[in-house]
Amino acid sequence: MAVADPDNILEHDDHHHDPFIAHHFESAEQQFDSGKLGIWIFLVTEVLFFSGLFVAYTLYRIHHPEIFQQAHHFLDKNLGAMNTIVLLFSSLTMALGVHAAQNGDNKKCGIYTLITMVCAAMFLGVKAVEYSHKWDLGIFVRSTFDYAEHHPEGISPYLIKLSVIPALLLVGFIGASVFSKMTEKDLLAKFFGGMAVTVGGYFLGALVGLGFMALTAGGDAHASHEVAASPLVLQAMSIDEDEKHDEHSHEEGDHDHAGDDHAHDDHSHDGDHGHAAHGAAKEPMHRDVGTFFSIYYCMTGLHAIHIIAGIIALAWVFWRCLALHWRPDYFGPVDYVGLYWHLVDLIWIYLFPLLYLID
Amino acid sequence: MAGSNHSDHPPFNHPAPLPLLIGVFLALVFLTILTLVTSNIELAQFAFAIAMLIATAKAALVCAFFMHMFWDKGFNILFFLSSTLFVSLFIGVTLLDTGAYKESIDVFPRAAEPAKAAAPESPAE
Amino acid sequence: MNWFPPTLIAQTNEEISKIVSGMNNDTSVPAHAIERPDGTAGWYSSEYWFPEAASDFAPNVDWLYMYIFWISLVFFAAIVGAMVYFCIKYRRKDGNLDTEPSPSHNTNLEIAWSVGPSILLVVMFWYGAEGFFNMRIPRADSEEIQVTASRWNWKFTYPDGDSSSELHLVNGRPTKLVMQSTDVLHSMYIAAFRQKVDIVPGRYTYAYLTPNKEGEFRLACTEYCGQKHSKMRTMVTVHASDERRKEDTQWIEAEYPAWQNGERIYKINCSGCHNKTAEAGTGPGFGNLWGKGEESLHGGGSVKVDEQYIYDSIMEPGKHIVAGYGPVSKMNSFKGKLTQADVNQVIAFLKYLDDPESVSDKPEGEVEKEEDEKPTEAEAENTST
Amino acid sequence: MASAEIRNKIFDTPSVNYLNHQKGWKSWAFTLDHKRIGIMYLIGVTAALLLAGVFALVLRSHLFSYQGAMLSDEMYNQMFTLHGAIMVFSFIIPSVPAALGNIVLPMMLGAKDVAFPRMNLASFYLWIIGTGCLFAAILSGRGLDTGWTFYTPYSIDTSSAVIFATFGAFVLGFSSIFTGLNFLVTINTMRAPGQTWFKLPLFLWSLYATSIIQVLATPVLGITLLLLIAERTMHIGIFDPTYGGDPVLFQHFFWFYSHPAVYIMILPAMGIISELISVYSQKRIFGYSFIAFSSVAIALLGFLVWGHHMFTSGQSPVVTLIFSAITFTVAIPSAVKVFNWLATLYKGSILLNTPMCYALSFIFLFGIGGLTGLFLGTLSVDIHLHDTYFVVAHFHFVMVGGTLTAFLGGLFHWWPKIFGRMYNDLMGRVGCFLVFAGFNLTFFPQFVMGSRGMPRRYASYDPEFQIFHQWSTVGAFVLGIGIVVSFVVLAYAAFRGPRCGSNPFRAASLEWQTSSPPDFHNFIHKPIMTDPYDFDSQVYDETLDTYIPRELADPAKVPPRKTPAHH
Repeated sequence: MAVADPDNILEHDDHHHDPFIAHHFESAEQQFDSGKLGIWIFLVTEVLFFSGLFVAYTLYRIHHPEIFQQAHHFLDKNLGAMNTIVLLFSSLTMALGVHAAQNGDNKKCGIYTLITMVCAAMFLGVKAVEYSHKWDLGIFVRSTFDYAEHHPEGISPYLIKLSVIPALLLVGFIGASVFSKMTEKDLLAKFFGGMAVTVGGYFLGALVGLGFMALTAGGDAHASHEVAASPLVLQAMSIDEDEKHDEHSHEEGDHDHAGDDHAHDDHSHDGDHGHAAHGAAKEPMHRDVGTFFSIYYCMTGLHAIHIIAGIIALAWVFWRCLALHWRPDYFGPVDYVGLYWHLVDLIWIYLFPLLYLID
Repeated sequence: MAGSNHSDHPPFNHPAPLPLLIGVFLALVFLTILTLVTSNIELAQFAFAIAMLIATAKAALVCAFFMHMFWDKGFNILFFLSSTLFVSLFIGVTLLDTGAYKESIDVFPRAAEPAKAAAPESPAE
Repeated sequence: MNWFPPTLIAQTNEEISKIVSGMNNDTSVPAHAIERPDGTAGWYSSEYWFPEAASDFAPNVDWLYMYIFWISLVFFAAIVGAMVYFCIKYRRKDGNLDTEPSPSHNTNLEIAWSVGPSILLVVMFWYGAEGFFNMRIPRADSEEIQVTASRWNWKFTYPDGDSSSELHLVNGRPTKLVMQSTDVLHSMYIAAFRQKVDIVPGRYTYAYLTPNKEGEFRLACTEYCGQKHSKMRTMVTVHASDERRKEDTQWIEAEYPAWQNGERIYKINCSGCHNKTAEAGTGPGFGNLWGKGEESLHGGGSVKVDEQYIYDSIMEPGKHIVAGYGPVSKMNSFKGKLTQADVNQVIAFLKYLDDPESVSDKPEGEVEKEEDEKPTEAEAENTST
Repeated sequence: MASAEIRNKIFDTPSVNYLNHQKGWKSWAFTLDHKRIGIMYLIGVTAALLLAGVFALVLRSHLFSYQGAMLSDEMYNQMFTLHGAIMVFSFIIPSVPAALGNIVLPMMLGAKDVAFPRMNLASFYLWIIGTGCLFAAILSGRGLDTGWTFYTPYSIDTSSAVIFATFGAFVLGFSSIFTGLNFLVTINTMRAPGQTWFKLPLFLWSLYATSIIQVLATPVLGITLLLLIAERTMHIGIFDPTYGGDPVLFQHFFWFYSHPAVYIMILPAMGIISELISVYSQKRIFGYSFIAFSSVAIALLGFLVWGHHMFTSGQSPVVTLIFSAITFTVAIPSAVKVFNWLATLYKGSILLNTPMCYALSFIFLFGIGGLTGLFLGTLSVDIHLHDTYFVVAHFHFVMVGGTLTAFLGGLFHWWPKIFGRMYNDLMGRVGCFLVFAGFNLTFFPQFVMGSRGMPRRYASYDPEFQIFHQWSTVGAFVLGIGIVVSFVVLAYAAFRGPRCGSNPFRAASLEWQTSSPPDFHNFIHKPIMTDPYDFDSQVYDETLDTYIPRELADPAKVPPRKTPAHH
């Protein structure tokens, strides 16, 4: 039992001598444990945040396997696998960065953090190529889904639009770096230089993505929908479609209650042939293929937003590496950002087979 | 390296051995290639299960070693893993329910959709 | 109060069994277990808490409600009684903070008051689930009535193809309502039947019921559906027999003049947004529409109010948008839902609203008959000459 | 042992405390002190309560006549939506945890602050932004008329400012997550030495359970609202039936959050009641571990019952059955709490001052709210009562009769600690009586109406219900006056009340072991770890005119222990 004596009167003013231990914590360990538990709880909220999309995915996949079958032909699994490896590599460098910080090696930590950021930006570059290619083909979300078979030439206008902000950032960071160098702010110069390299990673990714697509497409045809366009697959699709339609009308018959003329009319007018306009040779796609892409864009889009947030957090870690903040008893923030980054990777580990590898 | 100055470290600092991290990365790359290869083989109904199994193995590796769960406090692990329980609850019950009334949606004659051009606009925003 | 739900008693009582199963068409006076005595019931009986019961499962619901009510009341009285007693007995006297010693935990007691009430809860759950499944299980030989809910109208379509804006049922006949919505969520609630099912756009939902009492009952929408949600109410009429239903309603179109048929179509389809008067609702009022001659349009210009304008407005609501309602038409097209003949009847109704004298009061069938008969007379004349 | 000088230094009202150690609006706006953030939250949620309360009075006045007395249908719809949305998202959810919990929680742990003070401040500003967005929906002139549940497809279709409001609710969700995360970490890692889990006050157990729900359920609300915004702007076809989506799926998403959210609202209130009942009967709480675990049980079971909001929605019968069954199991831990509170009163020394009056009102009103839940959990009865005024009355009994009364009770209990001044107890009790009487008058007739089939969210209704609505309207005004009286009493006390000692009620939890109002760092002396329900550990000190821990008291004057220290 504590006993009241003058020694037990806390003198708060003398208490926080260490700038890296907040005044309300008793020790570095308590601070670290709090942060660690905090970030784990935050990751739990992230998992549940994504869970809504996984629910939507699971429901539509189980209830409408046919639309997923059709839709996944538009996704290039090799490109996806490559992106997966880029992200896994960034996870490795992140882990190495944490390792360096735990040993108080700020320089190594900085280098690893930078590599992680570059990989993250590369991932976004590849993703931008994938997105813009789909938009070229008219593959949007459900309500605006308007797939048209054609072979877009040259660089997609969508890709150029997507690249405007990275380009501006690149120029801005290079300028800021040069300016800082000139005004002899070495730390800032290094920081902005690192950020410029990071943004450069985006363009590297975009180039790799474009090159990859050109290579695997083998000339004029586009890999992603070459499969879809091959006669065999189309035939399979049309059979699917007819079967579904027959079954549909059959059930309709059972449930077609006397007196419900309107329902009947509606059905005969608006069959599943929303895309019949694209020509008879090409059997129409299921009208709900767009739903797959709604889910695809929501999932990958939200993931991309998390990557961008991750880059910002990593930039902060990078800055503190340059300022030599990390010590063996104070490396928490690197660890926390690292955990977040691994979670982003973890989610992609599931998104990749769920979206790209459907058979 | 990690071992040499370990004694200087405060009790909450557990650097993971470097060879282990690199080994884990190689295993992850291997599993990624494996899942890609298996997806090209016709495995019918097992394809999905295998893909998910491989993904879970990868996730386990990332969690255990990259995220230091292997060395972490039991409570943190419990808390994080409990989230999967809630996600599966969410997915499971919703699936059970929507599966039961799916038929009443399938038989419903769907009305014509609004014209595509009008769709991207938000309604009267 | 009965100690068992009416269905359980019914198993031992042939007479009630007949009534509850809802097959007893001949009973002119519904004689189910609980009769509402003219609002004179005390708060302790279900008649005080409930509207009159007019379907076969209503007595079950009422019984279960009262069962829970009494259990709750006993528990509540015990809790509040103990609370008040302790507060008086052990109130602080003269600022004395000392308390008599007493145990601060007792596992047996805790288990007792956890498990004890659970048993009562199991009973509630069991009978509740049983009653619920009775409401959800289709009955053999049900009459199927299509229900179409749209903001803010009801349309009931009967097996012979006729439709009305009120629901007409036959006493004792099991009925299956096949429900669909054209826009947002609605919910069909008939308090007297204790039945309520949501109507979900994009799919069918079903409600089963067997009325066992003649009379008029209220039907309301209970899922919030927008501006006039509270006006989305109509009546249910339970008729003694199928014949009586036909006589009472006389839905055969030919027996009405065109404008009255038009009014019926208006009630089902248009009244949610368009008032009979000139007053604007969600859409323009119909009161002075026909007499107006011209309607000024959103974005300038005007259009002549004639048959073509009415037809266009019904089939392609976006074509002419009346000034003050733009820029996007919120109205759905009735293409495929109304026929040319239906539109003509609506036009007749609009003309009637403008000037009742201007339209024919003869039933449509008779008008046609007259037209049909004339040539025959002429033929007769021809043959005679 | 402790000299009188040291005692004075620790317990006497300090001239410099957290309220006045820094001055100027910046010292408040950028403060990281949990007590100041708590007070700002308190002002914020009270403003939200009063505003949404005014909406409620307008609604009730409108319903005085069966045709609707003063509003157009459209205005009525907007009014009940904003009443619901602001009450739920801006008031009830943050009321007890973020306002009271923020002030009390670190002190109960003997800590200087919450684990992440910056995140705590961010939580408050997110609350401001989120509430601002809800207001923006009003000020934009288009209002919000979807009901607080944002059900699709109406929320996709309506022309009101849905995106503003959903964004507001989304941001408020993050505010709530931040608070929950902070509390979980603080309780886990920052307990005073010797404060084991079973020496935590029960208020902290309930806040812990609440926080678990906040971090697990609220993210689902976030993604639901984002999907709703995407659906409204781009029509992604997940919830919109026009594009093959499923509106019932939205309800699953929404209630996966919003049912647990109901327990975010009521659990902290139950925690307050556990504190009040034991302190004001000076009796060790009965069945500590049962109350503690029942909080956790309620939190976890709360995730398994969301489908009971969807019994009539077209949900499948099997799922309906499962949800009904689990719903009944939630009743048991709630009942356990009530029985334990009663057992605590037994042989106590019961002081019927304002906080205790609120606590007793809570037991009465929550009793009705909980028991009427049984009617709604029972399937066949719920089919009749669903979406009627019975439901309206039921959840108001739980949320107003439960949470609001407990919130007010908690305010009166901790007010002397927060401001170092005592309120006028008589006026406090008058306010409590008005709240209690007005509340019952408002909502009891609604049970009758609902049972008789009066649907909710109706701007006009059948004349036969008019008399009940009129009683209800009268009651609402009495309730409103009661709430205003209570807040006036509190506000007057905060500025003009007589000074009070550090522990005027002889409570034993750690927050009372510092001066009132506390120092900026909460404690200038390491608090002495005592059992929070061992009131004999506190003894009266005449010079300070307050209760202080036995260990610090003048040994010559310490009376002998009446109960063993460790029970």
